[in-house]
Amino acid sequence: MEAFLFWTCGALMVFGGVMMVLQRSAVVAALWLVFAFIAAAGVFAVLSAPFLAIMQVLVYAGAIMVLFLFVIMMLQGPVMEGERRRMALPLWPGAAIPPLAVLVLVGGWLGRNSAGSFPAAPPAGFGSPGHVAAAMLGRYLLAFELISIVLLVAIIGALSLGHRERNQTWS
Amino acid sequence: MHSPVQESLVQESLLRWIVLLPLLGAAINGLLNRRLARPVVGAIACGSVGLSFVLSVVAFARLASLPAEARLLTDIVGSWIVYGPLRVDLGFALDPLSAVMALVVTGVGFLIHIYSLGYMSHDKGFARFFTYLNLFIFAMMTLVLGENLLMLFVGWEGVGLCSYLLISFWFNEEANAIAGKKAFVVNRVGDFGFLLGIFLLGATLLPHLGAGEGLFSFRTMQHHANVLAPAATAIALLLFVGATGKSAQIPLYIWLPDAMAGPTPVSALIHAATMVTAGVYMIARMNFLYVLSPTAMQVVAIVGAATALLAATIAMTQNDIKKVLAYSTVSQLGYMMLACGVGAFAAGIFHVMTHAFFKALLFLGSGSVIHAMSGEQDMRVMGGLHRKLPVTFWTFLAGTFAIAGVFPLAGFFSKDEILWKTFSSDVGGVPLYAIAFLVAGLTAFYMMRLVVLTFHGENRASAEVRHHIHESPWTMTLPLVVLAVLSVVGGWIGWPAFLGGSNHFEHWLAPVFASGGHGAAAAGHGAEALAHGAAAAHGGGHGEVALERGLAAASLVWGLLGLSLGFLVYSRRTKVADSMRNLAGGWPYRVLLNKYYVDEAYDGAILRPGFRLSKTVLWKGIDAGVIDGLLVNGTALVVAVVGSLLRLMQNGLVRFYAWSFSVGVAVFVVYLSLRG
Amino acid sequence: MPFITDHILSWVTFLPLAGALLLWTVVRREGPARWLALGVALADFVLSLHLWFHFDAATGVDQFVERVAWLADGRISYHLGMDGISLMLVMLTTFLGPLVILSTWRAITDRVAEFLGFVLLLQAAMLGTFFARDMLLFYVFWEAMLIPMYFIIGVWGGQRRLYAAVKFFIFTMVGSVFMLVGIIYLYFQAGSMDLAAFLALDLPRQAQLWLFAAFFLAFAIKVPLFPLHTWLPDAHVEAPTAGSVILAGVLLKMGTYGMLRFAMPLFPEGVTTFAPAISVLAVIGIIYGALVALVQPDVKKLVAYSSVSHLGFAVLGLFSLTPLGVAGSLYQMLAHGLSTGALFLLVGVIYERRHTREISEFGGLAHGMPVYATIFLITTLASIGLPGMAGFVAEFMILFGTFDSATLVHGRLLAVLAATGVVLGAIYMLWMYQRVFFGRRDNPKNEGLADLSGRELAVLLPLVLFMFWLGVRPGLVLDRIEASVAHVMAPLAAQGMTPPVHGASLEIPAVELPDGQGRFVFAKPEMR
Amino acid sequence: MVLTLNHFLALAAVVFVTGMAGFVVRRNAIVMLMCIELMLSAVNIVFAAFARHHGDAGGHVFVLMNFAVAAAEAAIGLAILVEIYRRRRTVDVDELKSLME
Repeated sequence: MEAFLFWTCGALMVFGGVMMVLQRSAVVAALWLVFAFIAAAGVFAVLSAPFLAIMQVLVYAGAIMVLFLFVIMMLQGPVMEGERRRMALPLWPGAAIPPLAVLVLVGGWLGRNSAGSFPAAPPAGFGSPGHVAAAMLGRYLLAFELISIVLLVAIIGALSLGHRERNQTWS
Repeated sequence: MHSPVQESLVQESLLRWIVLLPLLGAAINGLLNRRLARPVVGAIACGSVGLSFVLSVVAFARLASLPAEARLLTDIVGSWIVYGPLRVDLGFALDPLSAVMALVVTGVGFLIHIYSLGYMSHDKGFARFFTYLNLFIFAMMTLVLGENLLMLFVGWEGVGLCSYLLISFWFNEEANAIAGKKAFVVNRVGDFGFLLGIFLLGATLLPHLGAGEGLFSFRTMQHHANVLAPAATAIALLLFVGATGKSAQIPLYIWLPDAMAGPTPVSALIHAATMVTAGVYMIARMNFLYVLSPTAMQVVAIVGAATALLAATIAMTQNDIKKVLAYSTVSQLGYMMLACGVGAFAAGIFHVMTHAFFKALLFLGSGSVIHAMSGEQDMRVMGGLHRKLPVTFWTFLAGTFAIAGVFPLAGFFSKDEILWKTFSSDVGGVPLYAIAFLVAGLTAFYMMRLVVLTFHGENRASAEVRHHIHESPWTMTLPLVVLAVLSVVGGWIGWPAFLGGSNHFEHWLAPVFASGGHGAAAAGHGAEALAHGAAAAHGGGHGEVALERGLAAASLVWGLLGLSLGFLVYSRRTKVADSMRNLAGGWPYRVLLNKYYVDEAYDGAILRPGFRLSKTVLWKGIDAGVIDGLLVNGTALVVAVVGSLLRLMQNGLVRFYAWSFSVGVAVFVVYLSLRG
Repeated sequence: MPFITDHILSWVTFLPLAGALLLWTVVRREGPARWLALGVALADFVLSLHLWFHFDAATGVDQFVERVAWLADGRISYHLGMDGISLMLVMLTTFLGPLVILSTWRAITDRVAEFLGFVLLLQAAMLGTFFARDMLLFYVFWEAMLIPMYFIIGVWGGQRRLYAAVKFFIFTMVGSVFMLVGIIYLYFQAGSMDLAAFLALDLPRQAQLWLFAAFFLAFAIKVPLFPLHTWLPDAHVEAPTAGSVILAGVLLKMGTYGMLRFAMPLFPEGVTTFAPAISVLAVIGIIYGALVALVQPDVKKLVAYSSVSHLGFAVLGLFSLTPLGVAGSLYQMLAHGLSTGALFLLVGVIYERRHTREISEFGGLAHGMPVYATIFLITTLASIGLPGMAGFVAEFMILFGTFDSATLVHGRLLAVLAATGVVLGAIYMLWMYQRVFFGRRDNPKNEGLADLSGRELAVLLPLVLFMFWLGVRPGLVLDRIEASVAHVMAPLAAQGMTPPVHGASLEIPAVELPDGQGRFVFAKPEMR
Repeated sequence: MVLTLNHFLALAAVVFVTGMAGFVVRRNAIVMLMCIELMLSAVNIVFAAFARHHGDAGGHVFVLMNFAVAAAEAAIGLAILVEIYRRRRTVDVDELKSLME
């Protein structure tokens, strides 16, 4: 059952990702990404991380992707429909070689080195909100606080970028 | 060793006020400056110094009331530099030696303050002048009354500063400012030696200090004099370098003649009567150290004699009235050094005192002349002033006779004492005596030349200047008269034994200079020399008395001869003067007139190369060239070249960057997989 | 107020930071910004007075200690402390703070709030550096000083400000990086970032040599020691007056402070090995700085090179390895902070009026500006170490300490050479003074210049007062640092770096002494 | 079939490479940002896999951290894009070359 779920979700996630890359329309690409994220939530579930799975759907697929869509809508213009020029054909191999090399090498490495299967069953309550919260607000408190500062800075940054002087109009 | 002295230390809080009153005066005048009326400024300045003089007299009286061997008053105000075993106090001390100096400095200082009231009455910087003058008295009294060598050094630098300020007092003239700077810098060169002497002394003495003893306190040093013996020569010579700066001896005398750029009262006070004698005072103060080193004594004596001769020869040719007096001062300071060098410290100090009287008188007199001549200082355009300036003339004449050593004026006693001590000392002997004797004649000659050119004959000035010639106001003539009286009678307190006197002066100073002898017991030779000198001073045998009388008579005659020769050459037979000038093709005259080209030599040998080195080699060469150019910017250049190569990749295509990034990742993964 | 007094060091350090934040966010208008900055600086000075009056001079151990575990399970902590050495430099910093801000009243008109914020930030970083007793904390403060200074020079500086700022930044950064490597190495050795843990390490000789070199480089660049000084004249010339004053007054002392606090006690082997070479460099710096100062056409550059010379004295005193020399060096830091700080302020005064600093442009200024001339003269004299002023006490102690140093092989020769710096100092300063103030007022542009205003007097008089005060009553400082200096130098004393040889390297008859008895030793003398 | 750590790592690698390739190929800045999100997801899977492998919740915590970082990055990135679009009327990165020296 787990294996089935893994293969399904994994395949859907890769499929979603590839479709996103290939789509010319930004809106459609965003939708494919949402698709991939939901599949990723399934992968989390396979990994006994239910809390992460839920957060992946809520925060990632929900909040962040909505932000993307919102921006895409805001910048309607024809540019958003697609890219005017395709990339020159000779460049494709050059662009594709490094990722493919990475993939081949990583695959090869994984084939040669196996860490073995997972421990039979995770500890009781593993991946539950309580479990994660205990770690996050305990050992990793400082990191937690720091990330809050990162968010704060991001908020201030986004505000100041979006802020316009009163007299200035859309040019 | 002198335990009775130490135990009977008398704390005397009066001393600090002697020093601080002038500072107070300077502070008031300096801060309020133009808000005060001139009479108020004058009253504050003169009053503070006058009061200081009165206090000195009181302190002197208290000192005199003590038994001879216990004559020491101290006033420790507080601690100054205290760190670990190093302890230096802020304090003052009065012993017979500093008492004499204190009286001379405040006394003559007071008279010159009075004189300045008249001399500076029309000057814009009236208040500033008196501020500096008071500040000077403060520094000088710190020097004289300082309880330890470092306090003395404070005063030493302080007087140097005031000298700098007063020489460049009329700073409008670039030359004055340059002269002031020259004085300060040359003195600093001397201080460099002084400071090293202090260090060596401190380092030598430090391991032997007892609890609570001030390291540089004169009492401590005297107490531990035997410890100093091994390093005495080096210390004494280093300190002497300082003295050559302050007391204008070879090779650092060059600043004093230039220092005449300052107002004349300044020349009288600082560059004749007080500050320049600080070096002599310091050596007398450190007598217990100097007697430990016959070598150092020998050097001091030789330098003193050489300076006396050198300056006297230059003085014969100068045309500026103050320059003549300046070289005369250098020459007389040479005498004092000579006295110290031959171990006759009392005689040296005696000459300091009498010289303060008559040289201050001469300078003030010359100031009166310059005042009358509307600022003219060249003697070639003077002449015939004795009719219009009678007071100045007669007092000036008294000073001239005093310096020439005419019996029974002050100069006779002190100069004769030095000559005799030189003659009778091992260190001095006949060669140095011969030089000193020669200088005595030269002195009489050039002083008479000065008097004749200035006061005798017809006036050679322009009509307009001649019209303005007038005798000075009473504020200026009164000090002249007082100083003239002192120049006449001032020497009588040192009336020597061979003429039936009892030399009170030497007896008064005896406790200061005798104690060094005991400490020197280990040093053997030096002590013997001193003992020899002391024995001679106390009369010795009948034969010696006769010899002493004979030599005194000879020097008196020699001095009179110099005077009359000077009078004859410059008043009657001016052709003689011309032919002297043209002697041997005129080059000896030119060499003398140009002061042996010493300034030019220093300039060419030290200053110019120094500047060139600093500018072209150090600054432009090393700083900008090697360090910044080669090392710093060289590194920057490498970075720049690498950067410009990398710049080719900066094509602004974000996707190119992303691509390179992914290449990087691929390479990294290749590396990882190769490692296994 | 236990709330404040219990954490007094943090208050002193972070009050200026709070002021800076206010200036950057809330109080943006020019007038209020100035008053706020001045108020904060004054308040900080008042707070630091608490340190002065409650300081216990009898001990050399850190006082007012604050320590809170910070990172890595407390192996890195927020650890502040203060001994006599820190006290003196902190007082200097907080004392100069208000004066610096007051001096910018007219000089800075562009982006005032930002500028004052940077000044306050700089002050906070400097104070933190003096207080920090945890090496990571120290390093954070140390690097934090760079940023405001970079902006002060780079934004408000003269024409070549960018060049100067970048040069300053790169020079100091290069040194710091090596120090950081050293700190990290020591951290792994000691298992803690605490200074006390570092001090407790017993490092092998080879390691000490390398670490000393790494630390020393960072500090020597900051001092700056010849030949690492070339950033200084550029930085000074381009920096605005306030920047120069802070730079000369406090920032340069970071170098000598760091040597005394860290490089010397941590690596005694390194000290003994390198001290002869370093002291030679110091002496070269003294003479070289003075000679180059002599020929500068620009007043500010002249003063900058004089700093090189003066700080050469400070380094020489430290590496004389005698308590007297070290104390003298500390005294020199204070004296130099006062006199050179005042000199830069004075140069700033004339620059504001004439917009030039070329000596040849001036002449006869004493005519129109008597008060200015007088204060300039006093400051000049303080700078050349006239007895009765602060510089003399410092130079005397340093030179005497060097002269009497038992560990320095050529101590006497070095002292002799260094003493020539005293002579040269008089030459270049007085010559400059003469050319600027004396002579005729030939240049018509120099007519009608206003004398010092009340505000300028208020800035300068406190400095002048302390130049005299420290010259006459050095006990004020010396009593408070003696125990601390002995404490800091204790590791060196343990190394057996005391007496034996009476190094007579000059041709001066050596004095035979009972085995080193009574010479300066590091242990606190029992005499007093 | 038993799932091993390697399965998840392989999946993550494929997803990551997809995102990477997309980032290189696409010119639309918004899509490029989305590719970054995809790569972050791949990383998240690795975190979660190792957490499962070691039975340690630390990995989960860092996945959550990554969410926050991703959110921050998206917010700033998009804000910048909006600003760029206002000025340049385009989000085609090939036309945005002012980063070039």
